[in-house]
Amino acid sequence: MEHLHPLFLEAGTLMITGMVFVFSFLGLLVIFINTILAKLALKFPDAVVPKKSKTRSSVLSNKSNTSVKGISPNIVAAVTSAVTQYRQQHSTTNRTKK
Amino acid sequence: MEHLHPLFLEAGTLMITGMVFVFSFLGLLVIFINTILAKLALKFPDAVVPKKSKTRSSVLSNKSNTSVKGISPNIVAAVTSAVTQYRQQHSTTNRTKK
Amino acid sequence: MEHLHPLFLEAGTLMITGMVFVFSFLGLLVIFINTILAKLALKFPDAVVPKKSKTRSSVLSNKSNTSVKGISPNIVAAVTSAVTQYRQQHSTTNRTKK
Amino acid sequence: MDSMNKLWLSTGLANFELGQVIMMLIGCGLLYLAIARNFEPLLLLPMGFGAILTNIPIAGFSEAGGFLSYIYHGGIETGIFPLVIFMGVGAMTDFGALIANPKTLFLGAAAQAGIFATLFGAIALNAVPGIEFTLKDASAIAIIGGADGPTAIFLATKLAPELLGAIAVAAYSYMALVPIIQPPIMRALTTEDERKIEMAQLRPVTKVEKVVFPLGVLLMTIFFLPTATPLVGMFCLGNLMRECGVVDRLSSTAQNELINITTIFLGLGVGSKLSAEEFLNVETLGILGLGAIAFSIGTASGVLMAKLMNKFSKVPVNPLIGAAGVSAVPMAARVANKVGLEANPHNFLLMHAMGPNVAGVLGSAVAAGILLALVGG
Amino acid sequence: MDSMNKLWLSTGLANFELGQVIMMLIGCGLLYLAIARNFEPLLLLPMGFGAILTNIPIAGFSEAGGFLSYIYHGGIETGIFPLVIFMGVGAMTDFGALIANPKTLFLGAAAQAGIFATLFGAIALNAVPGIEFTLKDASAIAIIGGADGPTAIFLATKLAPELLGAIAVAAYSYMALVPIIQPPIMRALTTEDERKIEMAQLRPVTKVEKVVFPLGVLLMTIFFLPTATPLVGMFCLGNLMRECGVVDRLSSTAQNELINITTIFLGLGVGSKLSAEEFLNVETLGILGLGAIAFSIGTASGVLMAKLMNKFSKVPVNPLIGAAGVSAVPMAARVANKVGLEANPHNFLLMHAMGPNVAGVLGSAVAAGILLALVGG
Amino acid sequence: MDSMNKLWLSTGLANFELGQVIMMLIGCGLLYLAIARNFEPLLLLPMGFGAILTNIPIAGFSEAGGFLSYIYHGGIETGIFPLVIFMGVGAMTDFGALIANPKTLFLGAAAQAGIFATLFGAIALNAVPGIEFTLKDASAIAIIGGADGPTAIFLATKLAPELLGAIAVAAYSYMALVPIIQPPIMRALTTEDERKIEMAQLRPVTKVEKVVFPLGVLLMTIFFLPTATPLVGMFCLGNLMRECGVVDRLSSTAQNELINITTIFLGLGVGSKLSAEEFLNVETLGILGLGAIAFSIGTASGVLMAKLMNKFSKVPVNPLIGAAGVSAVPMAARVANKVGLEANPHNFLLMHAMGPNVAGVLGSAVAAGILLALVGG
Ligand code: NA
Ligand code: NA
Ligand code: NA
Repeated sequence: MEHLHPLFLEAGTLMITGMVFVFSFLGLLVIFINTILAKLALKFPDAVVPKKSKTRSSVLSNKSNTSVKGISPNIVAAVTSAVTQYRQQHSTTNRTKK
Repeated sequence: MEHLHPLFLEAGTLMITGMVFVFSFLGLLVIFINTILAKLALKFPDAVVPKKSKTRSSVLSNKSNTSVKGISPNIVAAVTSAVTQYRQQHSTTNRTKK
Repeated sequence: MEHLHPLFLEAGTLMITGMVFVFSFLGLLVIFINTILAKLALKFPDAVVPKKSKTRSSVLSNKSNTSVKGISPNIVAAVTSAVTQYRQQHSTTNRTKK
Repeated sequence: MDSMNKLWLSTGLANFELGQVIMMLIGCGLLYLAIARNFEPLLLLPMGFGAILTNIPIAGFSEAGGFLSYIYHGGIETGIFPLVIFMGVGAMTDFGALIANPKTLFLGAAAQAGIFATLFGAIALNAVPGIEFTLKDASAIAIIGGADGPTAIFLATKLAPELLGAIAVAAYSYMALVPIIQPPIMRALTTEDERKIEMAQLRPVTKVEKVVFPLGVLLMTIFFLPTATPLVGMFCLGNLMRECGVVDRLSSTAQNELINITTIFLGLGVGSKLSAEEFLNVETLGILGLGAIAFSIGTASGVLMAKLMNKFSKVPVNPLIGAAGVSAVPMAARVANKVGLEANPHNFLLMHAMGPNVAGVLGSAVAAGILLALVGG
Repeated sequence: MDSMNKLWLSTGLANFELGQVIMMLIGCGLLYLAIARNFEPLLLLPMGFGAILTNIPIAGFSEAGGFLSYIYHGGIETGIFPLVIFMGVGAMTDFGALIANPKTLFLGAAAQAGIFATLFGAIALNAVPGIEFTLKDASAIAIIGGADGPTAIFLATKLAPELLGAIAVAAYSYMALVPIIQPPIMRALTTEDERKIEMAQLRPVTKVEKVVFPLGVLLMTIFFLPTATPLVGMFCLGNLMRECGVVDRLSSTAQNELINITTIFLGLGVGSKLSAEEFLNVETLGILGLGAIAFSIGTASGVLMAKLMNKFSKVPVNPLIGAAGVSAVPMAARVANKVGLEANPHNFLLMHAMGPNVAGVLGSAVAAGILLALVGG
Repeated sequence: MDSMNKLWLSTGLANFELGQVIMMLIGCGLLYLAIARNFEPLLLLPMGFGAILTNIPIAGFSEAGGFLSYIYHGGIETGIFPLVIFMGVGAMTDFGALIANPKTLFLGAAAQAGIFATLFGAIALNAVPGIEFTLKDASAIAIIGGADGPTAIFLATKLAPELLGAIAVAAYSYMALVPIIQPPIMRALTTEDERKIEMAQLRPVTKVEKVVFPLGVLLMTIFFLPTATPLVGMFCLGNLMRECGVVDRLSSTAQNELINITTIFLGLGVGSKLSAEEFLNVETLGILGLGAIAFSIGTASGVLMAKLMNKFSKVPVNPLIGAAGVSAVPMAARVANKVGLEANPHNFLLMHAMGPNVAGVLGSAVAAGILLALVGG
């Protein structure tokens, strides 16, 4: 076991150096987030309208300019089922065509 | 033509060996299917609900919990057309954007 | 500056040769289009039915044999929204699954 | 003036050799077959294009440092492209019909007679002056009878790379010609009554069977024919990814983007072997002739095997589906279906023909393995 | 006769060695875990398949000119595949939860104790006869504790390529076992009250923060640990593509087709290192044991760190999310969520656990860089 | 202590050279242009990132065995990446507008004057101390005037690889700046009345024309300029796949996944050539200046050519579309449309401008071929 001594010592040093380094590094990252990113967030806030709903409404307005409210769940179910069917068909076609 | 003789002999042997081997090999595969796979099929039958309809209903239940029955073909046609349009638009967009 | 002379001369020649060649080449292409392609266009005109509408109607006829006319924009809106939602869901799923 | 002269000397017109012109015309012919005749366009289009590019004077596409030389040496000589394609084909293949009716495997086995008969024929062709096929050459040519593109390319690369161009052209052309080659043979060897035979609906196959099947095939190949494991292994990997249900992402990529990307480059790389010195000789004519014979013998053997099986089995088999044993997936199965419908408008053989069809893929991969084992050493 | 003999000599049956059979069984075991148990199937399925292929006698998959040798030398030895995968993982990673609650980075840091303790343990194992781990070996083994596949493969390739197979098997197996390994440790180290702690909803994070974050991480890595920049750099590139909003095409490809293609080949290539001589020895058992210890220590350290932070901070942290610091994205975060729900059915920790979870990815990439810097030279 | 010292010596801080810092700032600048200014982000983002990575001390991204060195030598030096991208661009290009109005080809030809004038200018710059451009260098620089990324990268790799970084930066930057560079020139060279010219609707183009067109272009290139066939050939292959209608799978993959994957690596690889010794010198300033001149001369030539054509033709051409002849697809066509709308709100020039726009792509590929033929030998 004697001959292991120097390796052990190296491993121990490595362990301590490594953990210190990892903590320091990620700690600096905490500071980075709390200072620079925080300032940036204040200076460049996101646009008010959230992205998702913007996309949807723009898609809608391109198509028919009607409101989506008041659509019966029945129709949505039909749509969903149609989409699912379409998808399945589509993927089947894909598979069989070589 | 004389000098071809040995090659011919080799080709003939190859032909017979090959066909015997192919038949044996695929024959073993027949046995494999009729024994092992057959047993496995009995032991691990597929779940009763077929996959496709399961997927569809789960998609539906996530969305609106309504039944799909009784949807007029008119609506399905609308849906299909919308999906087709959507797809075409989408693929067009894809093409023009470089 | 004296030692540049031969390089200059070469560059000048290259400039003239190059422009002449480019014009000749693209000019030949103009002739190619005006003669060969023009003849081909007369000889092999496109089928009368434009591709897009053919695709759509075939998809429809496969499904329900009903006309798409007279579908209220409301339904199309519903469909579009459903498709958008479906897409978003789909892409979200894709992202989170690693 | 000097510059004009240099430019003229660097034109194609000043440097064309006759062989190059002919090969470019052949490349154009392949493009025509692909586009206007829909002959296996996914491979013949890039292949025809590759044939044109490789024969351009001065451009040096296939010389050291040329674009096509990188593709050929990197992807085809190494076997990587055909194997990746085979993985994708495996991911596209549904063995359900085969598992439901395993005796169709014998049809797929019988159709490989096309391969081994052609091997014999290729050696016999040595009697023709100008043709000198070694046993390796003959084996590489024979695999055309397997009616399976990646298998033919893989084997040709290993056994007779200088014939690769001609072999690939023959293999894909005849695969595209299956609807023309097969029906007369099928009709000649069957009676009207035989063609009318309706087959019972196939039993459903469980998921477990479909998952274990590729593993079983691989295991048997490992036991009995390790030289076939590159082909069979990648095919089974693709099929396992398809059926196991837990790696759909990978399966979908293997069936779509990955196989598409590889197909483009495989076609270009194979086309780059269509050079005048390697293609314009009597041997190519011999290969084309042998290919036609191989497809015909394979078709006939499959049909006859089905008739033989009907002599011994209670459950009859429509002998038309035997013709699908040459593989050429899924074209040969469609041909069987079509000829069947002519005899009996209520006879839908497509699903039944898929059994021998995919059996033929395994059969020719096995045959390729045998040839590698016995001739490749 | 001669031909039959040659054919027999080329069968697998005539050439099997015991080690190969065992390794193929291990490959089958990996397939079983992937398919039936859903153990990280995206990698373990191709890896198990690769293990089978590489051990086929005669076929020579991993010998010069073999399919798997091209994959291994071209994609893994060069580091290309793990780095491309890491780019894809970066493109899939949302740092929002981490930026909203930066102190979770300390949890990700603490969990790396699993790595460094294992390094020590691996050296200690040298006391066992038959085991001889150099410091490089020990470092490569230790990275299993990082619970991050591409990082482990990348580091093992650089420091101890002959251990790559065992290390990858251990890393992915334990990542799949996270739902079994972690909960007992998490419960043992926390009180019921601690597990019930609810956390405040995370603040929304702006787009600019998300775009600048990967650049900041890269910059810090460049300043302080250049040896980690291959991993961190590719990860940040993927993340930047995701968040910047102007290259969605590239981001989507990196997250889907490109990562899928690379995963297939990475798995096959890593599997090709599962040869008998390199896997069937006491060292592999040691590696498997050390891996379990690494995951346990990492889990414990994360939980204890959270408890320590609660001593000093007003805003309490549920210590369960500390366990997510080992990474194993997103499995460990889900485990934290599940254990939290057991204690308090209204306690949804998933989003909170994503912070330490992705911090753990950075943490182990940093740890890998340290090991490369100090041991790799 | 020793370990701490070793760790410090392996930090970036201890090893930075000034040149590296500057180049990393330039890389950040490219990222800024890509993300905040939307300057050709698909290429400038990976390129800027590559510039940062390649300049990291110790990490060795571009040294033997480094990630970027594999990409550069494997994909860019071989010409594979630019050619694959060009195939994808071909698959995205619709030649309909060009075929319907073939004389717009002359506009695309005229705009190549930007290239050849710049060649002359580059030689003239040798008068500036610190600048020494050979004829090869000058040719590689001149191609910036072609306003086509892959062409510029391909030619620079063949003629002046040490200038690749600067040339690619200039080419893509100016392509992004087209909306700023072109309008003043367009307005200065045209009268209000000329800008108001409305053009007749384009005739529909048949499928056969679109299929035969790329083959005709290829044939002419083979006859007259084989050195341009790598670029033109791959472009025509992509376009043929698009138009022939029988390989939609391949066409779609070429336009999407394949071009996306290649773009990521092309950008990284080109970025890896942005090293201090090759970029931070007077020559780079010269290249940037020449690039601006090239774009301006190309724009002016296109406009003037259109005015000249109007002198001889009954059917008038709006001279604004001449500016689209520099290519920079589809940005330059949009600019023509926008400037046209300013003069006449009912004047939609977009489709008409697509003719010279795609003609410019062919024109600069031809120009690249000429330069290769006359200077590359
Ligand atoms: Na076959
Ligand atoms: Na980790
Ligand atoms: Na141009």
